Amino acid sequence: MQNIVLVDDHVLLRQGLANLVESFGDYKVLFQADNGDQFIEQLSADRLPHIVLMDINMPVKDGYETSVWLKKNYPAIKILALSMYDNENSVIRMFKAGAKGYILKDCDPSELKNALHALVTKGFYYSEMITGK
Amino acid sequence: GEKKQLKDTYEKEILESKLEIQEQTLKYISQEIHDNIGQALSLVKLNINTMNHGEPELLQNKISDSRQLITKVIQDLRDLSRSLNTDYIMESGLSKVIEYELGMIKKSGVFEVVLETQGDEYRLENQQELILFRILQESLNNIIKHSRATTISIRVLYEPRLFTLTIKDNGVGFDASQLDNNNYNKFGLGLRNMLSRAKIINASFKLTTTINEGTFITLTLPLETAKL
Amino acid sequence: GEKKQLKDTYEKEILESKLEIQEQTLKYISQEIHDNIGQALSLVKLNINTMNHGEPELLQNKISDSRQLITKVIQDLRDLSRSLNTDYIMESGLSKVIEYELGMIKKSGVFEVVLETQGDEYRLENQQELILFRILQESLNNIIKHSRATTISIRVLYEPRLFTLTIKDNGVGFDASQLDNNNYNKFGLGLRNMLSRAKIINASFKLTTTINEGTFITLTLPLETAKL
Ligand SMILES: Nc1ncnc2c1ncn2[C@@H]1O[C@H](COP(=O)(O)OP(=O)(O)OP(=O)(O)O)[C@@H](O)[C@H]1O
Ligand SMILES: Nc1ncnc2c1ncn2[C@@H]1O[C@H](COP(=O)(O)OP(=O)(O)OP(=O)(O)O)[C@@H](O)[C@H]1O
Ligand SMILES: [K+]
Ligand SMILES: [Mg+2]
Ligand SMILES: [Mg+2]
Ligand SMILES: [Mg+2]
Repeated sequence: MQNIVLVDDHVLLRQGLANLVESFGDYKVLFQADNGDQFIEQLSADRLPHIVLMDINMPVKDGYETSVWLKKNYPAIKILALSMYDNENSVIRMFKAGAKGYILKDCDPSELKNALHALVTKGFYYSEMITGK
Repeated sequence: GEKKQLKDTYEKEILESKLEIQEQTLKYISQEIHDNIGQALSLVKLNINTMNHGEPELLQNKISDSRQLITKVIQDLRDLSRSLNTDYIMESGLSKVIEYELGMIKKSGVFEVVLETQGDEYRLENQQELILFRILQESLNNIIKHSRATTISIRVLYEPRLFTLTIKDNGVGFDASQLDNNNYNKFGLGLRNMLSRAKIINASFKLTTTINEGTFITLTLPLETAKL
Repeated sequence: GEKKQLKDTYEKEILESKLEIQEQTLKYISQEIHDNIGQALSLVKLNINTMNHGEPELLQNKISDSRQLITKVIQDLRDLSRSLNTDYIMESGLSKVIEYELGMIKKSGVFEVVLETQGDEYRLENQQELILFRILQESLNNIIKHSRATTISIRVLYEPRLFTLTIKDNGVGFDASQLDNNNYNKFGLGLRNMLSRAKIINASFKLTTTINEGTFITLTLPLETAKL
C-alpha cells in the first residue's frame, strides 16, 4: 500500500481525484491540504506519504515553493505535479523544483494510474506531454 | 510648443492606461480559465469518466453534480465574455466599474471588501474616469501583492464641487519616509505612475501608511463646473 | 523640437497598435467563447440532463459523447488562454504570429488561406514587427469585411537587405482611383492608419485593386544593416 497526499486549493476536484486514487486499490490517501502551508503543517515525521500530488497555483504557498521545501526536507517523498497548465515553463519549473512527474488535471483516469505506478516502480513519470510535442 | 507637448503627454498617458486596463483584463481572464473554469470542467470530465451504470445511486449523484457544475461554468463564461468588453465597462461609468472590479476581488475570497458610495452620482470626463480607474486598479494590485491585509475599504464621494476616492487597507504598511516631497523615484513604477497620472487630470494623490496598520490613499478631483 | 515630435508620434502609433491588437484578441476570445465553447458546453449539458440509467446503451453513448466534447473544450480553453498573452505572442516573432493569425481565420472555415514563407527568417525590430503585424491584421479585417473573397494568400519574403510582406485576396476589389497621390483621406481609418504606420517604420505600403479580381497589398521594408 502506497500512501498518498493531495495538495490542491480546488477542493471539489481534489476530492474527486482522491476518490479516484483510492479506487485504484493500491493507494491510500493519508490526508489532503488546501495549500503548501497547510500541507507542511499537517506533515509529521511518523506518517509520511510516499507520493504527493501537488497542484501548482495555490494561495499562500504555491506548488513550486512547496516542492522546493519538500525536496530539501524530505527528499525521499516523490512529487507528482498536477496542474491545469500545459505550458513548457510550468513543466520545467516544477521539475526543477523537484517533481518526478507532471500530469494535467483533466487527464484520463488511466493516465493518473500509470503515472502513480511509474513513480512507485521507476521513480519518475515522463508523459507524452513532456517527451513528445 | 509647450502646450502641444502637454497634450502629447496627456494622450500618451491615456493610451497607456487603456493598454494596462486591457492587459489586466486579459490576465484576469487567463487566470479565470485556469483556476476556475478549467478545473470545474476537469471535474465534470472525471465524473463522466467514472460513471458506471452498475451503481445506479452513485451514477445519479455524478449526473446531478455534473449538471450543476456545467450550468455554473456556462454562466461564468457568459460573465467573462461580458467583462471582455472594456469599452462597454467604461461606458457604464466609474461607479459601476469600481463595483465590478471589487466584485472580482471579493470572489477570490482572500479579502473582505467594503464599498461605500456617498452623494449623488455624476459622470466625470471619460478620460478622467479612465485614469482614476487605472489608479484604483494599481493600488488594488499593490494591496494584493504587498499588504497582507484582510480588509479593503473603498469610499467614493460625490460632492457638488469635489470628487473623492479613498482606498484603504488594514495590512502591514511600509516605510513611506521616502515619499516626502512627492519624490517617488525610489519606488516601483506603480506609485510613480499613479502620482503622475493623477497630476495630468488635475487630481491630487495622497498616500499615508503606518507600519502594521495599513495604507490609505486619497484621490481628490475638484470639478471645473459645479455639478448638481 | 521636430525630432521630439517625431518620437512622440512614433510612440503613440506603437501604443495604439498594441491597443488595437489587444482589442482584436479580446474580441476574438469573446466570440470564441460565445460561438464554440458555449455551444459545446450546452450540448454536454443537454446530454447530461437526459442521462437515464434505465437505458444503459443510450447512456453509454451520451457518456462517451460528453467525454469527447469536454476534452475538446478544455483543450480549446487552453489554446485561448495562450492567445491571451499578447506579449508572449510578439516575443515568438512575426512569422509565428502571422501563422497563428491565419490559423484562426482558417479555423472559421470561410476562407482558404495560403501562407508562403521564403528566405532565411530573421527578426526585425520589435516595434517594426508589431506595426507590420497590426497592418496585416487590419488588411485581413478588410478582406473579411469587404472582399467576399474565397482565398487569402500571404507571402513573407526574407531577403538579406529587404523584408517583404504581401497580402492578396481574390474578392470583389474596389474603386481605388481615389488612392492616387497617397491620398487616403476619402477612405476609412483602416487604410489611412496602415499607410501612416508603414511610413513611421520606413516601410513602403502599396495597394492595387481590380474590380472583381481582388486586392493586393505589398509592404516592403529595407533593412538598415544587411542581415545574413
Ligand atoms: N498597500 C500596500 N501595502 C504594503 N506595501 C505597499 C503597499 N503599496 C505599496 N507598497 C510598497 O511600496 C512599494 C512600491 O510600490 P509600487 O507599486 O510603486 O511598486 P511595486 O508594486 O513593487 O512594483 P510595480 O507596481 O511596478 O509592479 C512596494 O514594493 C511595496 O513595498
Ligand atoms: N480587401 C478589400 N476588398 C474589397 N474592398 C476593400 C478591401 N479593403 C478595403 N476595401 C474598401 O476600402 C474601403 C476603405 O477601407 P478602410 O479599411 O480604410 O475602411 P473601413 O474598413 O470601411 O473602415 P474601418 O477600417 O475604419 O473600420 C472599405 O470601406 C472598402 O470599401
Ligand atoms: K492550477
Ligand atoms: Mg490551484
Ligand atoms: Mg505596484
Ligand atoms: Mg478597414
